[in-house]
Amino acid sequence: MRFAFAPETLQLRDAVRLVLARECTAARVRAAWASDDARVPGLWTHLGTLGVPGMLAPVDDGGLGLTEVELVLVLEDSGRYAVPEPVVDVVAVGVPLLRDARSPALRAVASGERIAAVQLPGAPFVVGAGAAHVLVLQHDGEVHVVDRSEVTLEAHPSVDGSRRLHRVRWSPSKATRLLDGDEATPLLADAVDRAAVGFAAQLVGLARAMIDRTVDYVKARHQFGKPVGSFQAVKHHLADALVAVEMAAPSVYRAAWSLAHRAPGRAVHASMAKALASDAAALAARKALQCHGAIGYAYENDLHLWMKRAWALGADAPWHRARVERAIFEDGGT
Amino acid sequence: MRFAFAPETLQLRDAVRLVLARECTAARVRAAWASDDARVPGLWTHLGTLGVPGMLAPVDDGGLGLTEVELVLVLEDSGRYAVPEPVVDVVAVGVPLLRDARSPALRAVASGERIAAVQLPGAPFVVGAGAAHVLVLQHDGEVHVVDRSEVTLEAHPSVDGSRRLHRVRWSPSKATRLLDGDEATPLLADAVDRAAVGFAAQLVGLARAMIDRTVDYVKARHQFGKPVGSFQAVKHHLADALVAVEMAAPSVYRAAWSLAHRAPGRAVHASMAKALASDAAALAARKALQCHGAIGYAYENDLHLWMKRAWALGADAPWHRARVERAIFEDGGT
Amino acid sequence: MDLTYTPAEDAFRREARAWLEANVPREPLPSGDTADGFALHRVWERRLFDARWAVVSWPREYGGREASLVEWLLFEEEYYAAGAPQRVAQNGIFLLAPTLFHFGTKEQQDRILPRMAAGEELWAQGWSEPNAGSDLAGIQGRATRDDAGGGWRLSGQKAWCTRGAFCDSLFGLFRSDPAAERHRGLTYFLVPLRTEGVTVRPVGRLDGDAGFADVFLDDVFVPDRDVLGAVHDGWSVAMTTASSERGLTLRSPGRFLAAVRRLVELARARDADPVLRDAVVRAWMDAEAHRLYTLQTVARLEGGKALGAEASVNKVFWSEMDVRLHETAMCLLGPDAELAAGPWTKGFQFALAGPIYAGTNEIQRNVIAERLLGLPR
Amino acid sequence: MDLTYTPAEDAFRREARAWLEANVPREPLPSGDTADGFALHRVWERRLFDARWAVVSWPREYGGREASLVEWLLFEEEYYAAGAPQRVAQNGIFLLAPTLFHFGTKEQQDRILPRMAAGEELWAQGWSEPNAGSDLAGIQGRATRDDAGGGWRLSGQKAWCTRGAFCDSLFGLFRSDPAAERHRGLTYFLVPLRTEGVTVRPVGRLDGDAGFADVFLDDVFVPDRDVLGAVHDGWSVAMTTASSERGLTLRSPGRFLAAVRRLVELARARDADPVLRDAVVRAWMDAEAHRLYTLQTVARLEGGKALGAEASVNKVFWSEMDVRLHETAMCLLGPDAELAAGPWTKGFQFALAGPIYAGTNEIQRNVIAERLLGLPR
Repeated sequence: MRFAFAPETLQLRDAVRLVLARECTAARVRAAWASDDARVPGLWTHLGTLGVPGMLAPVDDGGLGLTEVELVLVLEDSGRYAVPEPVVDVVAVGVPLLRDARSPALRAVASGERIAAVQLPGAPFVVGAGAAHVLVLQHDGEVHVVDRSEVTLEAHPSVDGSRRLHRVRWSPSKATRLLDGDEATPLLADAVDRAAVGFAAQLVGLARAMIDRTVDYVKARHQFGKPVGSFQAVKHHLADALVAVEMAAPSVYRAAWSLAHRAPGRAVHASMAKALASDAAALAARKALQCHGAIGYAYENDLHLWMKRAWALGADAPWHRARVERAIFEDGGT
Repeated sequence: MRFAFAPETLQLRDAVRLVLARECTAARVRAAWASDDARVPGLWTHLGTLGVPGMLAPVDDGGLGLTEVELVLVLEDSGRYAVPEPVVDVVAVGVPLLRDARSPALRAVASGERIAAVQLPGAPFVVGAGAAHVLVLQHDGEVHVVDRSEVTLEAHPSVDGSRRLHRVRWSPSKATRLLDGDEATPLLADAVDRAAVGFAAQLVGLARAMIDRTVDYVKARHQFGKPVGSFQAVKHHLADALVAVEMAAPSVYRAAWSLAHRAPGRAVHASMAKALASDAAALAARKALQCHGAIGYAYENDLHLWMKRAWALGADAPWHRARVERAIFEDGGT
Repeated sequence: MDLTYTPAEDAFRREARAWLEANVPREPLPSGDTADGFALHRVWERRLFDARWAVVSWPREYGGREASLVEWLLFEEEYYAAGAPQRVAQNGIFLLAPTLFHFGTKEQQDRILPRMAAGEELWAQGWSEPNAGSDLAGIQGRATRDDAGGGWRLSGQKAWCTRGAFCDSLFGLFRSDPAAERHRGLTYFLVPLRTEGVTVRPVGRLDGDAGFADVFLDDVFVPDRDVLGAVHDGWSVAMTTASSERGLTLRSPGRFLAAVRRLVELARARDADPVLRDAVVRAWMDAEAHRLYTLQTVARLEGGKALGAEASVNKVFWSEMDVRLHETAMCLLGPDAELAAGPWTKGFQFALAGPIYAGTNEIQRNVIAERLLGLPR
Repeated sequence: MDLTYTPAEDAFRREARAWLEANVPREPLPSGDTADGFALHRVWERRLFDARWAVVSWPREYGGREASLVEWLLFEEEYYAAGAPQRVAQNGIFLLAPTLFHFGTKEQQDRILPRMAAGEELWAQGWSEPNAGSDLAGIQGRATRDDAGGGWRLSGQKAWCTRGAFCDSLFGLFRSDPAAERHRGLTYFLVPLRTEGVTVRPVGRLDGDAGFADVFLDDVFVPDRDVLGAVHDGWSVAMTTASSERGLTLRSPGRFLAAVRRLVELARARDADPVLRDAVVRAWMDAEAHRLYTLQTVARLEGGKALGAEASVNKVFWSEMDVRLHETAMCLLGPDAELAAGPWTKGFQFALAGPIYAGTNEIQRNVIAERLLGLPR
């Protein structure tokens, strides 16, 4: 039992963080929200150079051959920097699905050369389909890989300007089918868990960023002749947010480990991670906005770039708690 | 529409309050907890002189012929002064039950001459049976009136030292039967609602007393060279408790009015009152203890005389919320 | 205590309901926090005014019906139940008007109130400044005496002026005596926004609508007749009626009763699980408790008592309730919760402002603790 | 990262489980916070010691097994899962011993630790005084130099000494330099309770048990060998290991894992409705999250990092979790919740102390905000 990331894992995280800090500034995220494709110019190429898209792809397919344990910290940072690209959908869900299905599309997606968009199991929308070359879709329990040119898209704007939601109209065919229903079932179950852990990691990063930004603000903002951050009410708001995030994070890391090692409890671990991270990020958003006051309510303040993502990603917490409940009460826990 | 108590209602409340402030001090409540019968010597006689036991009994039966609207403020004060006698059971539930059943026992109970104990519908225990002359019990949907000498009691100590819980062993007979099942059904339904509103009122009083005591304490207690009550965290704890109590109280008063006027929504109003008052008192107890710190945790501090009653009376809040839920979702609200 | 409505109250309610049924636009208007939407809402305000529904509690001479507070609450219930448009006249009617009734001269009342009620002159509040938010007494905007012109010259910046980009006028405090201490030496001014020296910069809210504005004043002339109350006495002028904002008029129970009714419908439509149904029940009880609390407050006011720090209890409660109510809606919506165009999603963002505006809930809790509970400052 | 237990760890767990299965009393002991119960618990401590389970992480020479922190956590999990008796040796083992290991002389360690581990000398903490609670630096108990006797004379009152009415000795801070400022001039003393000048007054807790004591000291002689660390340096001696109390040892995850398992059983037995089942799920996830958080902390400690203000995060979390967990149990029990003898009702009252002792959660949140987030004091 050793609940600590390996030094190399932290080094990789730090390397990606350097790029994000430089390339994915709040100003560029804001610009991406206002852009046609909700992408930071050049960012995907930079991440591709570091191997991020193919972290879970085998080395033979041009990937890094790593596991969810290494990925989880990178995804956390994708939240910390509010990366607008659908990193979780593609890197944590799409790539391992293509990998496990031995799809010929894997190599180009894993290298970052071709951009994918992935329909998550049960999701009515596909995120980022407009900017994608290739779409991984589901039809009647099957998995299909479809070229962007073969689909039509109906946009449904999200409150989070980086999440370009689309309903996709397309014609499934033998040519597009990657997996039939029997093959797809276990892989889609994995996809559910990977999405849960991926978004949970991102929510932890979002929460940390909101706390950090708010700390900076309340140290600088003065009212009644002293920093707002010296008032006990503000201190306790932010302390509560930090407690929630610090307590959620290890559960997210554990769930990543359980996925990587296909531990029997991985589904419950994934749902627990998602439920806790959703609540922690919602609390951090609430406290961050309250401590900012009206300034945080302005569109021109950057806070909402993180806050809206936290709302968008957190709404399925009840579904995940219900999954944990079934495990505890019906299957006797894990 | 005029949501205000009549001046005479407030005068009666004030008259009772004067007696309670004098006769039912914290020291006497503490002594009652330690006594055999959990009664403050002489208090019931004093309340009898004011007509409290028979507030809901007709004037012709020696009562005051008043309604739940007048009673609710007296019951609130019974919580404020942590009156150990089972006022709600007897005055709010037992007396109107005897009244509506035209029981010959009514007059003596209403005058305070004979002490009653009342089994509330669905309750496994009878409160205060040991000190009673006469017991109002249920058997198989019927209501019986039984002399204390005809029953044996099995004590089950409550966390609240004033609530002497007993399981009662007795033999129902034609002689003891006051109401058969058909007669009893509507009257027991009323009893459920009256108990809910009565305890809700008491909980509001308990909560107010806990807030008041805590305010006094945190003004006097100094740490770090200033009153504990000047710290924002303490202020906000108590402000939250006050908000909850102030918002619960009108719902309790409305429920009392609905009972008095047999309004169609009275069952939902009663349950809503009980749910809100339970939560408010639980919050007030939590905040009061936290603001007292270790001192409030000592048995020799009086706070627990109020706090434990709040716990004892509040545990059925989920049941009441479920009743409101059925009204909203099945019967279309009120 | 009488918790039934009188025949007159019932009749008032029926009349309001009938008018609203006949007149509320079938399709919701575009947001009043956009330029186009604002113009349409101004038309709606006029329509209300013409039918004497704009300011029901005001004197008849200014377009009201001299309705009681209970009747006003009934009107609000019907208004929100009918899904009627947001009130862009709100800040004038509910924030400025009570002060005008209390401190204004007859000339001011006659000149300003009818145009306010008719939607001809719409008002933005100018309380906050960039460095005076919770610490409202930190106001730096200054008023310099202009004896020659018979008035004052205002300079400074007002922030978070609701719909300031579209309104006609602004009310706010300016420092008329720079030597006086914080709460003293302030004067309450009524300032036209379309005049020389005023620059208005729209500021987007969370949802992107330009619901706010920064208002920059550079040597703006205001004649003496547009000083409200006594010179240098602006703080008490503003504070005397501030509690009505927090405690009664700004968010009347009708708004939440209507919201919670929609929430129940949403829960039914989405076949909510028992856990979420319980959250709906809590929201329903809270909205109902708020209604009852308000009726009790109204009876106190009708009985001649003033609304003091109790207003802060009300404000903390409704603002937190509104957030919980909308959080429950977001859970009910699941994957649809993030859709920007959804009314609940808009409403959720708006609810999040509640604990901030009209005095943050941190300030309100201080007020509750210090003024109602008597805790030391 | 490796989240499987090693064969050695598994073996350690199995050995602990087997011993506990064979030795934990079938019937629960009477409360260790009563005189009779305390005596029986002292016997139990001796039994643990004889089997080397009293202080698993300590060096072998003092009765330990030199277990790793992970093994210690496993022992705790098994201990609570087995429903084993409360640890009346706890405050010595978890609060005093870490300080002794860090600051004690070899002579002190050799003399005190084995008797502590064997339950022969049981320790009460003497941190608080009537006027020094949250403001611990407000200590007024004083130590006067007694050169002739080769030691110090202590006078004052210590309050809230857990099981002080039954313990043998007390550790605490006294003001040895009255001229020094608040945190300075304090010295850490080890004080026998059964000696001249000491008066112990039992103080009942919420549940009536005499779980606390006031300890009055009147010119009590303590020899120099019972000063822990340097004279006048008591504050840093006490604080250096205080975070282990808050953050790791005082309430290890095993306690909550066992509690939440019982909660699930209660929910099953009472056929809990979905709303309460959801509350049980939240408690279950919290207990599990706390376990994982603690394992992460342990890995940091094993990696050579110190436990600092993070301990406050842990303390706020477990204490609030414990209250919620027991509140859920009370709801599940319904009308039985008020029965004084019920283990959940006792547990609920005990849980309510969690946000108060070992530094109130208000102080902990200040620490989190100031030391982890860097907010200004």
